[in-house]
Amino acid sequence: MSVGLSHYLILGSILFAISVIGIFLNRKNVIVLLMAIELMLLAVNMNFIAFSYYLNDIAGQIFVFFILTVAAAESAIGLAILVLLFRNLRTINVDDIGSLKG
Amino acid sequence: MNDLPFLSLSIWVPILAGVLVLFTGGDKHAGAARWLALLGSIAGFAVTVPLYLGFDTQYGGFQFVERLQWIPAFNIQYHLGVDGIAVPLILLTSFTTFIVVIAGWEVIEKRVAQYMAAFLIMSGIMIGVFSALDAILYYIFWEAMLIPMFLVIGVWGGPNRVYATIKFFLYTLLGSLLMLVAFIYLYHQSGSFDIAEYYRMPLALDVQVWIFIAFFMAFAVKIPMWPVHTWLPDAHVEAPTGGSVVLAAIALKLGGYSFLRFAMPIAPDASHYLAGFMITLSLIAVVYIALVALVQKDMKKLIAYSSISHMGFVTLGFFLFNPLGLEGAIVQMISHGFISSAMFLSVGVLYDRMHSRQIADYGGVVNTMPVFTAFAVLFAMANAGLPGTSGFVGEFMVILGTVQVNFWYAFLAATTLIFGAAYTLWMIKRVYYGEIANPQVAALQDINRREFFILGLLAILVLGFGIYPQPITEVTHATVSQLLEHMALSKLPPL
Amino acid sequence: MTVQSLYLWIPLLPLLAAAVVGLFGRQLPRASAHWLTIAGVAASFALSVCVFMDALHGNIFNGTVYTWLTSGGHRFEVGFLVDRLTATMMVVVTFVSLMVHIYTIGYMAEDPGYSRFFSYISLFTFSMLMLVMSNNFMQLFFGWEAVGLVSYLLIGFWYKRPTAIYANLKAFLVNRVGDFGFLLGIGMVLYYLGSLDYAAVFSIAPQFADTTVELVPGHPWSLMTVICILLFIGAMGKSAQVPLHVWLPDSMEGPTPISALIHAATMVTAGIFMVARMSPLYELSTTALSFVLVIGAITALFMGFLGIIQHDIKRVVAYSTLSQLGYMTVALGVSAYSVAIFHLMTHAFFKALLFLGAGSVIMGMHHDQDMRNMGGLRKYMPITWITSLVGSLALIGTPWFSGFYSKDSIIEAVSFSHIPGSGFAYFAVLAGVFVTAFYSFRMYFLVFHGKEKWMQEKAHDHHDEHHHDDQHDEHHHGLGPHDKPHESPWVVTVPLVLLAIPSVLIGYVAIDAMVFGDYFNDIIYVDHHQHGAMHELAHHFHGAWAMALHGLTSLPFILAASGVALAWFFYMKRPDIPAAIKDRFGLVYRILDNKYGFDSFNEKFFAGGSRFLGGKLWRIGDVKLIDGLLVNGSARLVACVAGLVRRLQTGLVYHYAFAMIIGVFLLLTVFMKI
Amino acid sequence: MNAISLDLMTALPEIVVLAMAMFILLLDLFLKPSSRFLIYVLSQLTLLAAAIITVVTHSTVVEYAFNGMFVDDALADILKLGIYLATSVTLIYTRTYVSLRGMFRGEFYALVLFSTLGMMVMVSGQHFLTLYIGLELLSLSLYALVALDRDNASSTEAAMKYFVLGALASGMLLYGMSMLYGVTGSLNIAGVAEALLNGAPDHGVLVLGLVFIVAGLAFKLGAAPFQMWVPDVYHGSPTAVTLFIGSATKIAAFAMVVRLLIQAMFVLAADWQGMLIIMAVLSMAIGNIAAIAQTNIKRMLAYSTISHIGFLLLGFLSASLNGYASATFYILSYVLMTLAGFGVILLLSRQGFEADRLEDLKGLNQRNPWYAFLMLLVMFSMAGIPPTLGFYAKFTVLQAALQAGFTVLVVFAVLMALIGAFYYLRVVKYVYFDEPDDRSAIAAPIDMKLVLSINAIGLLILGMLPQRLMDACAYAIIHSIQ
Amino acid sequence: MIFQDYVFYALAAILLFAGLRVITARNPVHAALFLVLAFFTAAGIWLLLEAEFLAIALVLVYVGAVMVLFLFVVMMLDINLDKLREGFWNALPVALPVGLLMAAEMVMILGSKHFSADMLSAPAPRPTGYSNTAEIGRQLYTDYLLPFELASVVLLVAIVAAIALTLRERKDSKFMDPAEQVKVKRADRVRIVSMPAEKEIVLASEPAVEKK
Repeated sequence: MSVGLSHYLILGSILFAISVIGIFLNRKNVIVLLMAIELMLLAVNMNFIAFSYYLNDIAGQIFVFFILTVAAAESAIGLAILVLLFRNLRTINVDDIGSLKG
Repeated sequence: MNDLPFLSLSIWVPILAGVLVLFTGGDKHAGAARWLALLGSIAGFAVTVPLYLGFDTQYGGFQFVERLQWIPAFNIQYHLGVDGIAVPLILLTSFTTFIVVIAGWEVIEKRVAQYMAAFLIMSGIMIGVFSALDAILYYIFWEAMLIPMFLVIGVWGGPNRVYATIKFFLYTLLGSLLMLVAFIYLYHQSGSFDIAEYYRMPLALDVQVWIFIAFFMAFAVKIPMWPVHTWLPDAHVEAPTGGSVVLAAIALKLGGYSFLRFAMPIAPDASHYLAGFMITLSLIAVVYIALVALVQKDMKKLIAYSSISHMGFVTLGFFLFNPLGLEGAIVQMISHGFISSAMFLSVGVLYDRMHSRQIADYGGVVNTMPVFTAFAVLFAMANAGLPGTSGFVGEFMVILGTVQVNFWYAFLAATTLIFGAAYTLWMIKRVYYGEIANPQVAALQDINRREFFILGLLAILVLGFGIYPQPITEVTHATVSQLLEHMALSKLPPL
Repeated sequence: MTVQSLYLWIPLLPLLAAAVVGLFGRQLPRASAHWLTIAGVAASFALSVCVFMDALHGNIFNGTVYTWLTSGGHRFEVGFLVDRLTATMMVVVTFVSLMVHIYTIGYMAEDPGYSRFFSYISLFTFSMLMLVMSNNFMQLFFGWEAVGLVSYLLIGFWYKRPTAIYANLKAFLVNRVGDFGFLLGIGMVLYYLGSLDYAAVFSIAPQFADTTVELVPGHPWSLMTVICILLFIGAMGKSAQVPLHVWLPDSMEGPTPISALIHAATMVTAGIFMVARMSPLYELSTTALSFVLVIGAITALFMGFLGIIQHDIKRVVAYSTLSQLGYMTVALGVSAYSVAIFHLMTHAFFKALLFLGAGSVIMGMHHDQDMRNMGGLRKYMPITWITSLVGSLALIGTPWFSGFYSKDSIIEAVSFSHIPGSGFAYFAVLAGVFVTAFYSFRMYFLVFHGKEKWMQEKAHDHHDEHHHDDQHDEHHHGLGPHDKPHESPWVVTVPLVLLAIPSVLIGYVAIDAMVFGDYFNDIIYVDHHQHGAMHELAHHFHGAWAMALHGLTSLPFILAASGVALAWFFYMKRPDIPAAIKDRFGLVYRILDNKYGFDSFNEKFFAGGSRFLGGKLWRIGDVKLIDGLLVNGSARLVACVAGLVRRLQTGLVYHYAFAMIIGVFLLLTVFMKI
Repeated sequence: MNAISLDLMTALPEIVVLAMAMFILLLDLFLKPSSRFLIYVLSQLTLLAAAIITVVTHSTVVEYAFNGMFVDDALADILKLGIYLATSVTLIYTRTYVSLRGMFRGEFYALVLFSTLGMMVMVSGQHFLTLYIGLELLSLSLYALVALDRDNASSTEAAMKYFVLGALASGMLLYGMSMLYGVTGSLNIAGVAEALLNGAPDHGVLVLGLVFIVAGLAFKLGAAPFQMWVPDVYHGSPTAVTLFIGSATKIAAFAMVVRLLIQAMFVLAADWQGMLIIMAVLSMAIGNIAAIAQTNIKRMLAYSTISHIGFLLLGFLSASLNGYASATFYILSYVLMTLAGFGVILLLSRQGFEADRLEDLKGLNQRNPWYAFLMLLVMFSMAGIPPTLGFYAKFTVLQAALQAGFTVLVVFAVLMALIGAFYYLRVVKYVYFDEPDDRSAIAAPIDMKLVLSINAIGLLILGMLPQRLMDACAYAIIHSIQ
Repeated sequence: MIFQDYVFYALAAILLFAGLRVITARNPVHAALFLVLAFFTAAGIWLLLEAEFLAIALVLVYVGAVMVLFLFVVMMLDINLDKLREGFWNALPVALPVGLLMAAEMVMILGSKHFSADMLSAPAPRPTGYSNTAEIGRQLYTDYLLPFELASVVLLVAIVAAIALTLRERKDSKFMDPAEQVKVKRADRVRIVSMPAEKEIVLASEPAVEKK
């Protein structure tokens, strides 16, 4: 069958699911968490672009543009925090980051 | 006589006095705090007297009405007024506050200002409860009253005070929150929080029953009725004397009063429908609790249980739906106010000297404190419902009223003659009579002038109302008959 | 001033005296205590006499003093009903009370509670007067309980004695059991007869003669029977009828004057008075009457038995009181109300006399009450001896003595009665005569005749040993081997003499009018068709003298005489026999010694039972179930849930993420629309 | 061109805040540590100026700007004022705290102002994009603020958790938005609403989007089951930042809920009502029950926040103007209570000592009766006991929910409130019934004492005379939501 | 099936594979590289959707900047790799079903039958001379002015935050401060210490004195 909107959406949804699983599955390395988040945003972008294409409306792409921007900023801060974390705890092992609980 | 807003005065004078007392600050100025509190309580009592003197005993409705818009958003009003049921209770409140202030005079050494202020503020709040005619206003007073009491028990209380006071608070809160839900429901039905509006509003039976149960939860806990009574003994045991006095003399009456103000007139059909249930609980309270009181080893616990048993008579009287029972219940509330405070004060007198409430630690007190013992025996007899004391009047009326409903109810109720005498006098025997039990008792000093004054005052009242209770009943007549007429009419919506 | 205006003062004067002495007794000089109270009582006695005279002219006053309270259309009032019955009681009460006041001056001379005692007995006089003068049930109940209160206070007067404070608690509670029934009775009266005012009730009562109530569904009972029995339960408590008699013997812990005044002459007769007052009601229910009759008969006989084995002089008199009260009740049962009142009056005099005599003896013996330590006292205390002899003779019903007239009338009346139980009652009262005679003279001989045993080693009553270590010591140590009993001071002997006179004469004087005359007309109502005993009796009455002469030949007199003789034989001639009998019939003796086991039963079953029940209800019901399970249980539940929720908060970020994912997943699954 | 200038006028407060934030950032470089106080003053002035502008430019007419992406309506004004207030009070309370912990730097105030800007944008956002960027602006600044106490391990950990979960949440939000965009073909609130009104083509996808959007919002609000970050972040962050997160940002989140759920997707009310019910029940249960087991007061207040959010949702899910007004009233009352509560904690904390354990409150009444009384007021207000503001907050949402017919839910809420009362009482117990461990005097700058007193007493005053605030909320809702 | 479809399926397959590897790769460096791959393929797919500008931007911004940053950090922090990934599969039994179910639900919803026909059909091809980039630019500077400005603020915040968090003046570095040197006083240069002319013998038994 010919590729249509839903194909892109389904692709996005699967990607989203993968990233979500990744966030849960990954217990050792915070960096991979950040990557999973990037993956999730990628899935979202996929949706937006697909919609904007099929709606023939540029707005979706513009939204994606901003998402990319923000995502970049986000990862910058995320990595900064990561560095700080490593300085203070000498680890980025998620299992070791659990002093706050209860 | 209505030229001044006496109700507002009765509420706010003590509260303001309390705030002033707070500003006397630390215990450096304890003396000032005491005198200021005394003045405040006297003033507070003074402003309530006109309520009685100026009360039109022929008119059963609300008098001294004050009405101001308060929160238009929900049509909540600052709406005050009293009827024949509220007036005596208001006087009782302001009077008891006066007594409590004197009772705590030199007994309380730490944080005097806060202690006195708590009671003054509480007095104002409780008068508010008795005089509010707007459901939310009432609810606010009702809940606000918990705060000072919570502190009084918790700060000046005994070793197990935290458990007792939190238990007291949560127990009461549980009921009142459900009551709030009921109020809101009524508000959505009637578009107002005006109690009079609720009286007029027709309600289906099932709705009435639900509303009644919500109210029941709130009031039964406060009174307290069996089986939601267990907070009272703990609270009493841990509370300082003043706390116990207010708790027994007034706090319990809030519940009783509220039954008459809300549960019964708003849901008359439900009240009739559930009367059997209520009477059963009341009788359980009378008999069961009396038996429990018999085996108490702690004087305050014993008196606490006796309070529950006596309040059983109040609820019993309510749900007989005959004037004898209803007025008897009201008289019982008033007289219990005097007697229980007197008994708690007596325990306080002993506790201040021996720092023990255990019956076993006493014996032969009469040898060293004859005058005090005379008072104690008098109040004990009043508690046992001896004719000639106010304790008799209520029980007598309620029992006579009960006979008219069902002989066996009366039969069970009348057992209090035996059990009441048994637990009270047995305590008297063990504490006051007999040989001097131990050196501490031998070292006891008889009551001083201050204690003599308050006990004497209460003794006069107890005897006075025992010999001539008419003053109480004549105030309530009109209101009671009006209430009963109202109760007689069904509020079920026409089908 | 008219007579009516006196009424109020008659009770008030003693009350005022009591109040003044009670409140300021410590400040006032010691003597003022008795002068004030005696003045009060004397005045009210004088006034009572005026009232009595006035009443003799048939004036009846029924008026309200003030309205106690009004509720539900009922007016509860405090008021007086003064007719001959009341007046008689007033005179008796105030007279005996006055005697006791005077006597007390001597008896309590060195007691620290002197003023307290006087204020109590004046208070009692007030309460008793309120009781008898009442014109309605409410006030009757007031007086009823007020005398109970004073009796409580006076029995526990020596509050250091464990036995005393045990006895007074017991007395109050047992009385409360009676009042319990009494109050219910009042309730029924108010509900069905619509008023508590005597006049109203009595006038309306006949209409309800056939009314029935179904207290137990399916069992219609006659309303009047229920009411009367309930009221009579009250009387049983006050007048110490079986099974509510148990408090009276113990009440002897109180000072002797009290035993005379309250527990012999006046208070305990309140029940008798009440039933007589309620005659219009009782006449409507034969069932109730025979209930009364049987109870009275049992009391009369079996309490008499107990008198035989007592060693405590006061207890002997106490049991004789019980048995005499039984006689009065029997009289009521056969609707010989006037006879009951008559016996009440004579009994008041001679029993007071006996008690005060006993008290005088006790004083002579320096407060040793054990008869086994007495003997031959007649040499040392002549007046006491003579008066006591008079009292005893009156008690056993020697012709021409007051006791004879009242008691014989009762026996006769019973013999004429035909209501159920009268047969048994007749036997009981006859046997009672013999028993009475026996124990009275046993006491008389042991005390006033025979060897002077106080020289020897003392025997002690079971409860004596408690009394040694308290400040009232001088009351209880009794005589030493070489000091001698002495006659009591005049304040003691004068009342004895004054009481002895009526004990002898009053019967002869009054019987004609009181019992058979129209003295109690339209006060006491008797239904002659159903309960004809009184009628019959009147038929056989030919004047007091003739009655006495006839009495000499009648069965009761023979029984009494033989009783006396036996007593003489046992305790003067062959003192060893009683001991022998005691050994031979150990079981019987033990039963009697345990007073038929009433006390132990009450102690175990009622007192113990309710304490047990209370304990269980408290520990299991309150502490375990309500508090433990519901209140703290729910708290514990919340806390434990809190612990769980807390554990969910692992602090691991991927768990948090997972929670969010699950959340989304759930929301999606719940609300997904395909 | 003219249009643009009008738009700028509409967004004047935002512009002022932005400009000042950047100015402060620059100024900080040229300031000696001694004169840093100037920065503090400037930030306060900024907020004041913004407030004044907001008040002055206020009108009942709804003004759109930037081609319908930005709105200035009554609700926005009220909430913005709330945000200014919360922020400025936060700054007052935290001044000593941050200076004692070496955070008294330009960055702190700049970031605070940036996040304020973000909140303002969220409040005024009328377009998915505006909302999203405002949200990110806020979030990023908050991540930084949480981690700003750099050598504090626990705050770093908190920052990491907050970041990861926050990113996840915004990812979900975006996914939802993308779905809505796909179905309605519009990113504009008004456009979406219109499209939905004209018969939404595809319900299934809408619900899919809705679920993700609700999840994202719930995370920001801290509603269960998206609440897990709240306790850790509250606990780990420097108390100053905790206060900021606990107070002002909630208003912004609230605004976002209003914009997205009510204004954009009211048509789907039936669906999100159900979701909110579930979340409300969970939040009230988890919040109140878990709080009981806490020994750290910041953590306890975190859980209490969760429960409060549960009550807030009661207002929303009644889906009536009455309900929204109640919710607005609730959120504002909640902010006031939180400010006062943390104010007392900040008051007690000293150099190297965080007064964040319950034990640290022991015997406060003997150390200083006045502060004890303030804490008493706060706790009873949070417990919803009259005569405090907290009571009316609960009262309004309960009556709204009951009016909408959620009787069982209301009863449940009431029972949860009962459980909740327990741990507030426990705080009072520490304050009043226990003997103090350290009797050291409590030192604080006068302005803080003053504001704290006004703040806490305000709870009492407003508890007696809540009419004004209620009217304001009702006014804002009526003039903003058609 | 036309050519684009084959391309789509191919790219999609690679994308998903890369995505899976990102979250499963043992070594974070590998994960990062797989992410790069994912971005490339995504860019390709976007080209299919005629989003040229974004496709390029994605490659430039992400692959060029963000991922480099990632790798940089990964390498900077010396993470011992063997400890990583232990117990990785423990969570799988929970994660996999949830993930799969979720994906399944979304797939079911997003299944084609839900979208109106006009959306399913690919839009009409653009007129020649249409520039996606120009269009975006136009929109960006007119209608989307506000977001654009705000985005800049976001970036500023990112900068500020990153610096504020990570920049720290090293305490252990030693350097001279001329200002200090100039400010020095005479008293600071020379310190006269008075010492006893001759030390008294210190006995071993007097540790106290020894301390001097």
